[in-house]
Order: sequence, then structure tokens, then C-alpha cells
Amino acid sequence: MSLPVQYVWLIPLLPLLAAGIGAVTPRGGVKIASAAAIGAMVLGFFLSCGALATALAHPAAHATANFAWFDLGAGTLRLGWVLDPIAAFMLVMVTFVGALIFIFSTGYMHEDERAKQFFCFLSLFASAMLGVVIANSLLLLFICWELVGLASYLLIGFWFHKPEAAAAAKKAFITTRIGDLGLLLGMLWLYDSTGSLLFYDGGHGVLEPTAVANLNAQLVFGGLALSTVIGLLIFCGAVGKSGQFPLHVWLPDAMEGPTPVSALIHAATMVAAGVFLMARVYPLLTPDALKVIAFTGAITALMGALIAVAQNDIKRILAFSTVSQLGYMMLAIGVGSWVAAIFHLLTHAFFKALLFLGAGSVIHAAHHEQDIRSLGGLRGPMKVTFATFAIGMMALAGVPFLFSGFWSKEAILHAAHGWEVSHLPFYMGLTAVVLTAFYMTRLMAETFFGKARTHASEHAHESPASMTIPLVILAVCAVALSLLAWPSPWLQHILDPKAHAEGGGAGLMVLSIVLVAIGIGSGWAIYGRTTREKATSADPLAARVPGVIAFLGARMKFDELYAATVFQLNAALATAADLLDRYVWDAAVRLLAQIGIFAGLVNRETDEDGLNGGFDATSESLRDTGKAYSRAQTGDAHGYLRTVAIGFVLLVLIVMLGGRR
Amino acid sequence: MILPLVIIALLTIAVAAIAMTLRNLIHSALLLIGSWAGIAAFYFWAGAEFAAFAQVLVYVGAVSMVVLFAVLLTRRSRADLEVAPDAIGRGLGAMLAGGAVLGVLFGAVFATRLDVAPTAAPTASVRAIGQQLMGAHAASLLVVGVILTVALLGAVVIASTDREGGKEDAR
Amino acid sequence: MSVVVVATSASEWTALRVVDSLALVATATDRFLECAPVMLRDAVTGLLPDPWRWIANGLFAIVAIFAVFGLLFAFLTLAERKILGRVQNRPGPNRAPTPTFPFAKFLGKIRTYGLAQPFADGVKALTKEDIVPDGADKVLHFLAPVALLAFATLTLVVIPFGRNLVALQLDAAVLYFFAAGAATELAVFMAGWASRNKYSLLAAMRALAQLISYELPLLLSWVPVVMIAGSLSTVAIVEAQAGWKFGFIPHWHVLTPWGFAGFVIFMVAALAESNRSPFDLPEAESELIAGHLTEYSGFKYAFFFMAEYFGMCALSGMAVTLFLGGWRAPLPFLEFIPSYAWFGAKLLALILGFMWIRATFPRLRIDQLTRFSWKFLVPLALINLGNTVVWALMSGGSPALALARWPVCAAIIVVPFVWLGRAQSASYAPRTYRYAA
Amino acid sequence: MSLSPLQLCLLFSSALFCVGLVGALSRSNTILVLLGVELMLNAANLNFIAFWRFSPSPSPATGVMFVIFSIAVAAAEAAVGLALVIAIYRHQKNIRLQEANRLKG
Amino acid sequence: MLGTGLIQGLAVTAKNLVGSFHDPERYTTVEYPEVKPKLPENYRNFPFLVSETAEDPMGTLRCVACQICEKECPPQCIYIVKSKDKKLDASGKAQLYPATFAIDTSVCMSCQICVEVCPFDAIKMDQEFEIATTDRFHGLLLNREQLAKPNSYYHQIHPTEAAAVDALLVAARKAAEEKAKAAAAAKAAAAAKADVARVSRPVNPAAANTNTGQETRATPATSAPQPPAAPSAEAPKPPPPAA
Repeated sequence: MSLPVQYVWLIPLLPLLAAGIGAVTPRGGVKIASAAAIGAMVLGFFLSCGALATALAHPAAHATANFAWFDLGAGTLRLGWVLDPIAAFMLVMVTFVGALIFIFSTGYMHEDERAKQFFCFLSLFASAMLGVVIANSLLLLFICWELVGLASYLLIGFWFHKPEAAAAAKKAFITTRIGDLGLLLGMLWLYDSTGSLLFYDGGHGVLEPTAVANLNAQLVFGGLALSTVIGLLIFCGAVGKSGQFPLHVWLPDAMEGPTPVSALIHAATMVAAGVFLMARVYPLLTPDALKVIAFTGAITALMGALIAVAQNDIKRILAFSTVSQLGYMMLAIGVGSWVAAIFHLLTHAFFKALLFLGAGSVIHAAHHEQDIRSLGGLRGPMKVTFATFAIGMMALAGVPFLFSGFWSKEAILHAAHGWEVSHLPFYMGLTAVVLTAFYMTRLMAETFFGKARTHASEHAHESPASMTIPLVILAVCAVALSLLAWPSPWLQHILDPKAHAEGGGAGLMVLSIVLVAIGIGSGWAIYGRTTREKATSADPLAARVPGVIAFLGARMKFDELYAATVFQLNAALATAADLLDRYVWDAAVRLLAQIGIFAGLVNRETDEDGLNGGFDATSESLRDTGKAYSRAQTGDAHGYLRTVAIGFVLLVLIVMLGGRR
Repeated sequence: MILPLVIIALLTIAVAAIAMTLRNLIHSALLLIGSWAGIAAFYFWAGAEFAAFAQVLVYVGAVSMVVLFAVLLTRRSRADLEVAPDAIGRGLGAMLAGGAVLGVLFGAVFATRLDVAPTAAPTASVRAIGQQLMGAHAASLLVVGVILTVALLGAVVIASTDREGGKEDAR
Repeated sequence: MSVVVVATSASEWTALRVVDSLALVATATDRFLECAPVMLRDAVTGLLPDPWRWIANGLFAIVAIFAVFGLLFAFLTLAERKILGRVQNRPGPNRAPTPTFPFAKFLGKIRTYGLAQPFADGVKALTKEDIVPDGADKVLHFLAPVALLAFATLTLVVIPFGRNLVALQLDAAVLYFFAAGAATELAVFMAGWASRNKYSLLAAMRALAQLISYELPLLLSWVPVVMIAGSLSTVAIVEAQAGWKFGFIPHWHVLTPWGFAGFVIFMVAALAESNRSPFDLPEAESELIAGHLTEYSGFKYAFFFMAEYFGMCALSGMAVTLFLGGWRAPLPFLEFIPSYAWFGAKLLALILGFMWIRATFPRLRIDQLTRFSWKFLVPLALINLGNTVVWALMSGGSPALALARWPVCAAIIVVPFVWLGRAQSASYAPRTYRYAA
Repeated sequence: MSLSPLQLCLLFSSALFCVGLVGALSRSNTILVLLGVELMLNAANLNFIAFWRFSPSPSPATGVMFVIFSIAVAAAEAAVGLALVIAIYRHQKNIRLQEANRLKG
Repeated sequence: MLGTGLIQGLAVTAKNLVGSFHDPERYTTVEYPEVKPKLPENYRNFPFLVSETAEDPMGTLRCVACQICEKECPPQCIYIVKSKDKKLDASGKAQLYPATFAIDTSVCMSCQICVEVCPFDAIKMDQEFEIATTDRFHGLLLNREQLAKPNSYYHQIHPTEAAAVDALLVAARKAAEEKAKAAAAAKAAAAAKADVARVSRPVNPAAANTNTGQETRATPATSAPQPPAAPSAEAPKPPPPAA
């Protein structure tokens, strides 16, 4: 089974159709909408497997199918899709994880009366992401990118009757829009300088050596290469979408959406888009740009892990862990190993989806209680959720050998270690490893161990099969995906045959195993050995270092910082603009108006006295004539008909008599 | 050849004339339907079978029903029964106008030299008509279809009663 | 005005007739039964000089149609009563005796198992008092049954009763058929209005509503046949159904998905058009006295009755022609049976089906009746039209495509049928009355 | 003077036209006026057929085509016209054409 | 699916249609003039007079012309003339008999009141319904001869009821006989004592009076052989048997 690139557009089309079906089904048609959505994703998964088979047959080739969209003055705007291993892997991942999340949603959302719209939005979301993946044109990618943003807005704000959800949706939308502005600028600049937006076009694409060399050769301000600037602008988009520092603030708030949405955003679709974008445009990135990316990634990884330590909301912890892991991926790209980034993206997608769905299962079971201090003791009633969640946690924490997260994280650390520019990111990454293991252990200990601390968690019960089956499948995948990297790093070969496989690194592996052990051990020592007694009892760590924890708990005061700086600046600018408008421009306009009125006055005087007399007389007489004629308009149909008949007779007579002559 | 034409023509005109003078509306309508049928007979005589049957189907079958329904739906008021004061004057005027038109038309017909070569009757087989309709006149056919649809909807809208409060036929 | 139509059509008869009976006699001498009717006609009209022969031929056809269908009418009434009886486990009319003749007293009364019933009925109808209501429109009151019967008879003219047995071969015969059929509405209106009885008038209006409603599916249901056969001529349509696939499956239109659907729609609409149960709202003897026939008695009533049966025969005959292969034999080795016998057999089968349906189903309410037409039959007929287009488009290609059109076209018509049927059946559920106990 | 069949047809149609015209002019009942108009329309159709029938080189079915379209449009006209009659009746409780002379109700 | 119900209905009628030809059991009708319908036992129409035997209907009528029915008949369709003489009835007692007994069936409404009031079980409801006639005056006025039908006919049309009536009659006769015997024995004893206690006499007629007329009718049969004693015993009876 293989799917040629010419038909790869079918994969995003299917969920789009499902979204269309969902849009037109009546309100009660949840069954139809969900069946269409899941069916589209499952079918898309099979097609994606076909696409993967096609891509793996020729791993080095970037199979493309391009077509002209419309003529644009000088040139033709062309769009297209590309099918190479990276895209194919992403397709499989997105459809697979997406399908499982959809199935999970049927269980999670079955009580919601707008569930049908939910599936419609989900399908749109997945469709847009698949579009991003297969796009062979920065423009097409941008279109789908914005659709992803739109769908995320709709989904995060799905429960818009909650003010927090509405605010979170708005925040996510606007924050990512800031990044998208950079992406748009970069795209325009790229089109201006190369005349094309296609990635691969038989030697003419922007990612192919000719164009890249051309871009590298052009210098703009400050001695920077043009490609550096464009790359950084595009990176702005990725920063926004992937929640990198400093635009990460929307990501934790996006937890206000339903849990399957969180899972989809964090695992398969939205945040992955940024990393994918950077991996896609990697050939365009110069070492200068990569430095920025690497440091951004490292800072994000460390910051996310630190904040996660002090959070109490189960989903928020996972959200900051996502921020952190995305930082890892960016770090990997920055240090030049985009393969490791993609590998981590794939493994992270599975176990993060697993974790979020597990969290969703917990929340569903505990009657929408999300605070881990109020949970506890769920190990007993929710065995399946516990087991799968534990697998996910271990994968995220990087428990060695058996779990996929270990291998991908190892690959990133290895690449960071080998970076010539600086070792600082490497050390930041190592710190984050410890912290990751620590906070995940805390999460497990608080949620599943100890005893139930509130009424809700006491009465928790296992979720329905439609929720647990995806969990089990994802757990299996979270383990099985380590096969991609072990025993031999064939993913590396397939994705980037040119790169040389670095061997060794056993010492590094031992180091990271030790670090993970430290993290888990300390976490268990603090939270696991003596479990919390009451929901309100103080956090043991906060008791020791209260200031730090409070600062971290407030998410390093980023929101406040932005409120103090960006918003204030914005307000000041707006005030200035208002003043300018009101007193400068308005004054000028009023002056002009006064001049106009005066001219009008003069004009009227001459007009009325001089010119109008004759016209008045003419129109008076015209009106009289009209009145006279209107008397013929009696409304008597007979009269009309009679007149027509007589007129006809007269006409014929005239013609006949005239014809005689 | 000529005799059937004359018979058809005389019958049709007579029936139409009687229809136009009767006071009983139903009789008028029925007689007029007869004259429509006479026109169909003329089409048949001229070899336009299809037009003849279309005439019968549309006029005798459909328009007649609309007319009869209209007559029945417009119950006659007492004022309709008495002769209007201006009826005689209007009748005279009508006769005058009609006579003038008739005279002019007859004059035109007689005065014009129609150079007709007596040809064999042209045939219009259904197949030929169908090909014309679907070929050269396809656009007109579509337009007529649209006109009919719009007219139907318009007629329904015009003739339907304005419902106050909407739901009066709730089951 | 019916007279006018007959006269004009007769005047062009010679030009339009294609049947060359003499040549036929020469070529088909070995099949005497097959051409017996035409030979009989020629034997009679051959006695006349040539210029008069067409008139004689026409008269012969008229006489034959009246004789055959008059007798058929007579015995169909009997058959209907017998069948209704049998369905209700009664023997039906079986004891109308032959009259005792004074000169043949020795014969006594002969039991005819009811075969004399139609004649008894006829005598009864003739001897009943012909009541015309005071204040009725006497002319129209008289004309209504006559016109109805005339129109019903006119439709019989274009049906090919057998090989070369068509009274009037027209290019647009099907159109003619339905044009003449549409005129029956006029007669119904005349009957209702001329009775000067408000119940008659209302019933006539209602009957008109029904007739017009069902005219539409009736017309739409045969359009596919015309599309496939490529002709409006009944003779050509029968010709298009000649032959057998694999030597035993006749090429009848009813044996295709669209044809079957069209046939069913046609028959349902024909039931309504001929005022047959379960669509016999216009008459509804048990509920509405007799609708627009309330003020009719005696032979005028019999005329209406006769027109109903003529209409039934005509519509069944048209159904046979359009869908059931006309006078063609179902299997090749059965062709030795004369064509008119096959036609008659199919016609009788359809009419017996009508009677069977009448014996089975209860009457519909008027709102159900119109809703059934507008919301079920008309959409279905339109879908069937599209279905036929699909069929015709798919038949041009490869054998695989030709095979695939069977399930495709069947699905195109069955799925809407089930769907519309489900949507409709809710409205036929027993009615609940809000204020009933 | 001998009349050709074509002239006879034209006379027929003129006469029918005038009957319709007189009817439409003299009757006060709107339905009858409409019927008169219908009759005039039919008379015009007669001409199409007549000219098609007797023209020296009848192009295939042009006259018939005209008539068919004309009949279709006339059917629409009748439907709308009679619907208007019913609307007028509902409005002023009679269908005298003379009284239907106001644009505003 | 729409249509399945229709097909089921068609199948039912088709079964009837075919079945009616080979399964006569299905028939709900009979060919009437040739085959008489078997009327249900409780069907009643027009009264008739019961006679004991078929051979001599006029001689063995149970009717004693008491005229109760004539008085009770709501539409007054019964006309009775008493006989001048007496005949011996079934139990051998001399009784009056109707010289004329006529019922006008054009007036009779089959209300059955005459049957209910008759003390002698002499008039009963018939099952006759074929009384159509061309003579609407005399044809519908049934006289004694036309009305009389034997008891066996009564048994034939209303078997249960007739058996009950007969049983009652027989029992009543038997009781009357035994009573008469006892009375005779007592009388013999009293006669032997040579008219001692005449005071106790009035008790006996009172007891006889509370019983129905059957007993009183039956008693003379047995007391007939002793005419001299009878007058004194029968004296207080309300309708004197001898006019």
C-alpha cells in the first residue's frame, strides 16, 4: 500500500469533510459528527501509512506536487504539497494520536450538548494541522497555520460561558498572532527576495541549495545575512505557536479548554506545528539564527521545568512540562540536530497525549477536580488510568531504556553536548532533566498515592472503555516508539541521511540516568514517602523555600510583567495617538471645513440670485405638463387597452397608406 | 384541405364569440375551453401535432382548471349581477375598437400579396422538436423553466392568504 | 368540443396511417390468428370504394373499440364484484338468470353463474328514473358524463392492442394520451358544478385537487421511458422493448430499476387518476354519498361508471405499453400466441391487480392523499428521472460499467424510497385527537 | 378573389384576435378580460403555425417552437393573472376591472 | 419500510381469494333461498300458538282464550274471540278455546310481551321472517290456522327453552295429580269422619291461590271424577272456569 504524493491532499481533506458534515448535521447529531470525525481520522491514518510507505521507499527525495494557484502580476503564485519522511512521520503521528483523542472525546464529551460542534472543530483542527504538515509552500503552510490558530481559538474557548475560557482563547489567539506577524513578515521578505514560496521545486525551491546560497550571500543591516533575518522572523512564528519564551504565556491558560483539546494542542497539532516549521525550514537557518534558537530553547526548557515544580493544577503541570519539552526540541534544532527534535516531537506527542488523556480521565472521574492537592489515592479505583499514566510519566521523566522519552531526550542532550558554540544550553538541559523527573514524581505521588483527600476523589471510578482504550494504545506506543531509536538509530538515517551517526556517549547516558534517578528519588522523598494528609495542608517544598515557590507558582510573574510593560506601553501609545488625532488632525480638518462652509455661502448667494430663476421657470412648466399627462393615467385597464387598440389601428393605417405611396 | 379549416375556424370563432357574450361565467369559461380545443384542432390540421397536444394539455388540462377555480373562488357579489351603468357605452366602444382592428387586419391580409408556393406540409416530428429544444433552444428552454417556476411561486404567494399569527393548521 | 377533435383527427387519418394491412396479409399468411383482426377489417371495408375506405376503417376501429371495451367494461364490473366477494369469502353475484322468453318456456330459468349480471345491471340503469335537480344546469348536467366518457374513450385510440392493432398511430401518441386524459378533469368539474348542489361542487373541487395532484407523478413517471425509448410514439416504445436478453429475459422496461420504480409510481398515480380505491375519495360511496355523482342516477351514472372503467383500461393499457412490453410475448417460444392475446392478458392482469388493491386497502384521508403525492411520489418520480439519466449514461461504456449500473441505479431509487417512506410513514400513523377521551 | 389557405388562416386568427379584443374591452369581469387576453395570445400563436405551415422553405419546426414557448409562457401568465384576480377579489370583494384602479389599498 | 404493511395486507386478501374456492368453511354466507340459514336459537320474530300435536292443531291448542295477551299487547295487534263451548285440554280438563285468534303482523313489533304474560305457555315467539306477501291487508293478518304450530316445532326452533317449559308443565301436572290424590285421600278420610271440621276448609283454597295457575288448572283434571265435591273447593277462585 502506498499513496503517491499526488493524492496526499486526501489526508487533510478527509477531516475537512468531516468538519463539513459536522457543521451541517443538526444539533442532536453527535453520533453522525463523531462517527464522521473518527472515520476520517482512521481513514486518514491508513492513508498516512500509505504515504509513509511511499516516503520510506525514497527517503532522500522530497516528492512534491505543485500547481499554480493564481497569477499575481509578475509571477504565478504556486502552491503544492510535499511528501518526505518527516512529513510522513508527522502525518502518521497526527492521524494516529488524533484518532485516539477523538475516540477519547466521545467518552469525555458525551454529556456536553454542543458535542457535535466540538467534533466539527476538532476535525477542522486536525485538518489544518495535516495541511501544515504536507504544505510545500510557505503560503499554504501559513494558511493552514492560521487555520490551526482559528481552530484552537474555537476549541480553547469551547466553554465560552466560562469567562476564563473565553479569556484564555483570546489570549492564545492574540499571543500567537504576535508571533505570526513575524512569520508573515518573513514570508513576504522571502517572497520578495526569491520570488517563490515553494519549499522544494526541483531546484528552484527556497530550501534548495541555490536559493539558500543566494540568501546567505545577501547581507542586510548589521552584517547579518538575509537568511538569518528571515529565519529569525519565521522563528518568531514558531515561538508563538510552540510556546517558547517569551510568548509561552498562552499555553498554560489554554488548559481552560476541554481536556481532549489540551491533549490535541500539546501532543499532536498546535505546538508541534512550530517545531515542525523550524525543522522544515532548517536548511534556511544560518548558525547565527541557530544560536538564538538554541538559547531560546534552553531558557524555555529550564523555565518551564522550574515553573512546573510549583504548580498545583494537574493540567497546568503538564502544560508547563510541554513548554519545557518544546524548549528541548527547539534546543535540539538550535544545536543542529533537527532529527532529534523531530524524534522527540514524535515520542513526546504520544506520551504527552497519553498524559493529558490520563489527566482527562482523572478529571472526568473526579468530577472536574483538577487540583492535585484535592486528589490522591486514585491508584485503587482507576487501575488502567494509573498504569498508563505511570508509563507516560516515566516516558516524560526519561526513565531509561524501556521508555521512548529517554531515547529522544538522550539524543537531544547528546547533540547539545556536541555543540561547539557553548555548553551553557547543555547544562540548562541537564538541570531541566532533574526537574522534570522531580515534578512528574510529585504529580504521580500527589494524584495517585496516599489517600483520597476530597469527596470527589473518594468517589472516583474508572472511565468508560472509549476513554481507557485510547490510553492503553497510547501507553503501548509510548513504550514501543523507543524502537525507532533503539537498537539502531535508523530514524536518523531516514530523516537526514547526510548527517553522520555519532556513536558512543555512554558516559553521557550514565550521567543522565543518574540525574533522572536523583529527580525521581528526591521527588519521592519529598512527596511520596509521606503523603499529604489534607487538601489544605502546606506543600513540603513550599515550607522550606517559600519565596521561590511562590514566585514559581505565579509563573515567574510573566503575566504581571507583560501587564506592567507591554500593556502599559500599548496604553501610552494609544493615548498619544488619541491626543494626536484629537488635537492635531481634527483641528486641521475643522479648519478645512470652515473654509468649505464659507465657500459654500458665497456660492449660494450667487447661485440663488443669479442662476436659478431660469431653471425654476422651466421646471415649473415641466411639472405642469406632467400633471396634464398624468390625467390620462386613470387606472382604467379598459381604457388603456382601448387606447392601445386605437393606436394600433392608426399605426397600421399610417404604415399601409404610407406604404402605398 | 380547405373545408376542415373553414369548419374549424367558424366553430372556433363562434364558440369564442358566444363565450365572450355570455353572462354565466362558468359557461363562458367552458366555451372558451372549447375554443382552445378548436385552436388545438387547427394546429393538428396544420400538421403541428406536438403543439396541438401541448395546447390541449396546457389549456384544456391546466389553464382551464385555474380559470374555473378562480371563478369559483371569487364569489360573485350582488353588484356584479346588475348591469353596470356604463356597460352599454363600453360595449359600443369595444365594438368600435374591435371592429376597427378587425377591419385593419382584414385589410392588411387582403392587401398583402403573400407569395406562397403551395408546398408539401412540413413535418415537425417529435424527435426534431426535441432536438431543437435541447440544441438550439436549450437556453430558452431553461429560461422558460425558470419563468414557469417563478410564476408558480409568485402565483402561490399572491393568492395565498395572509395568516395572522401563523400556526393555524397545527395538527 | 370533443366532436371537433374527433373530426379533425379523422380527417388526417389517411396521412398518418402507416399500417399497410394488405402487405401484412401477404407476408404473414401462416399466422392467421395474428392478423385476423386486420383481415376481418379489410374484408368488411374492402367492399367500399377506395375514397371511402379510410372513413370505414375509422368507423370499424371505433366500433371495435366500443364493442370490445364495452363488453370488457360489462364483465369487469362483474369480475370486480366477484373478486370482492371472494376476498370477503362470499361467492359474489351468481344468480342473475336469463329472462324467460314466452316463446321458449321450456328453457325455464337458466343459471348463468352471474354471467348475465351486467345485462341485468344495464337494464336496471336504463329503466331507472333520470333525475335532474331543479335549478341544475341541464345542458352541462347532461354533457358531463358524455364528455367524461368521450375523453376516456379518446385515450384508448393510441394504445397498440397488438401487432399493427393501433387505431391511430401518432408521433406524439403518449402526449396525446395524457392530453386527452387531462381533459377528464373538466368533465368532473362540469358534473360537480352542474348539479347545483354544494356538496357536489365541493366534492368536485376536491376531486380536481386529487386529479391535478396525481397528474404530476403520472406524467413524470413515464418520462424516463420516453427518454430511453427515444420516442413519444406508443408503437415505437413497444418496438424498443423487443427482444430478449440471453434468450429469456425480455427487454421490458419494468425489468430495470428505473422502469420498475416508474411502473410502480405510474400504477399508484393511475389508481388515483382513475379514482380507484384506495384513492377513491371523489366518490367514496360510504362517506360522501357519491361526491360529484350525487345528483346523477340511471344511465348517466352508468356512464360515469363506464368512464371510470374505460379510464382504468386505458391507463392499464398505457402501463402495459410503456413498461410491460406492450403486446410482446414474455418468452420467445410463446410468440405463437397472438399478440393481442398477450396484450389482453397483461391488461387483465393489471386490472385484476387494481381490483385486488381495492379489495385490500382502506381509503386515504384527503390530506394524506395529497401529501402522499406531493411529498412522496413527485420527489420520487423526479429522482427516478435522474436515475434514468444515470442509467443511460452508464450504459454506453464497458460491460463492467453496464453491470455496475444495476446496483447503482437500484440504490439511487431504493435509498430515497426508504428515506422518504420513513419520513412519510409518520404522517400516516393513527391520528390522535387532542380532546378525545 | 380566391383566398389562399394562408390568407384564410390569417383571417381566422385576425377574427379570433378581434373576438378576444372585444371581449377584453367590453367585459367588466376581470376573469373574462384575462380570458380575452388569452384568446388574443392564442390568435397570435395561430399565425406562427400558419406561417410555418405555408412558408416556402419551412425551417425545421421554428413555428412550432415559438408556439410551444408561447404556450408555456401563457400558462405562467394565466396562473399569475388569476392569482392576481383572487388577490383583487380578496381586497375589494368583487372583481370588477373598473374598480381596480388604485395603486394603493 | 414503507410498503411492507401493504404487501402483508395484499397477502391476506389473496389468501382469502384463493381460499374461498377450495375451502367452503370460509364462507360467511349461504345461498339463501335454496339453503336456509341456521338461525341462532335466541332469534325471535312474531308469535305463534303452540298446539300439542301436529295432527290436530286446532283441537290441541294450549290457548284457553283468556285474552290476557290481547289486553297486554302494546300495538294491539291480537284479536281473540272466545268459544261458546268447552273442549277437553291436554290434561283432560274442559276448557274454553279461541274461536278466532288473529295477529296482524303488519302491526306486530315482536316485543314478546304476549309470551311473557301468557299463563298457559300457549303463545311463543317464532323464527319466521319470510312473511313478505303481495297482499298487504289479508296477507299479513294471520289467523288461528296459520298461527298454530305443534310443540315439536317449538322444540325444533328453541330447544332449550322448550325443554324447560315442558319440564315445568310436566312437573306441575305431576304435582297437581299428587295433590289431587292427597286431597282425594284427605277427602275420603274426611268423608269417613263424616264432615267434622268444616272450619279448616278456607285454608286450602288460600294455599291453592298462592300457587300459580298451573296448579289450579291441573287440579280440575284430577278432581273431574268427583264433580260433586268440586264446586265447593273451586268456589273462591277469581276467574270462574265456567262462565
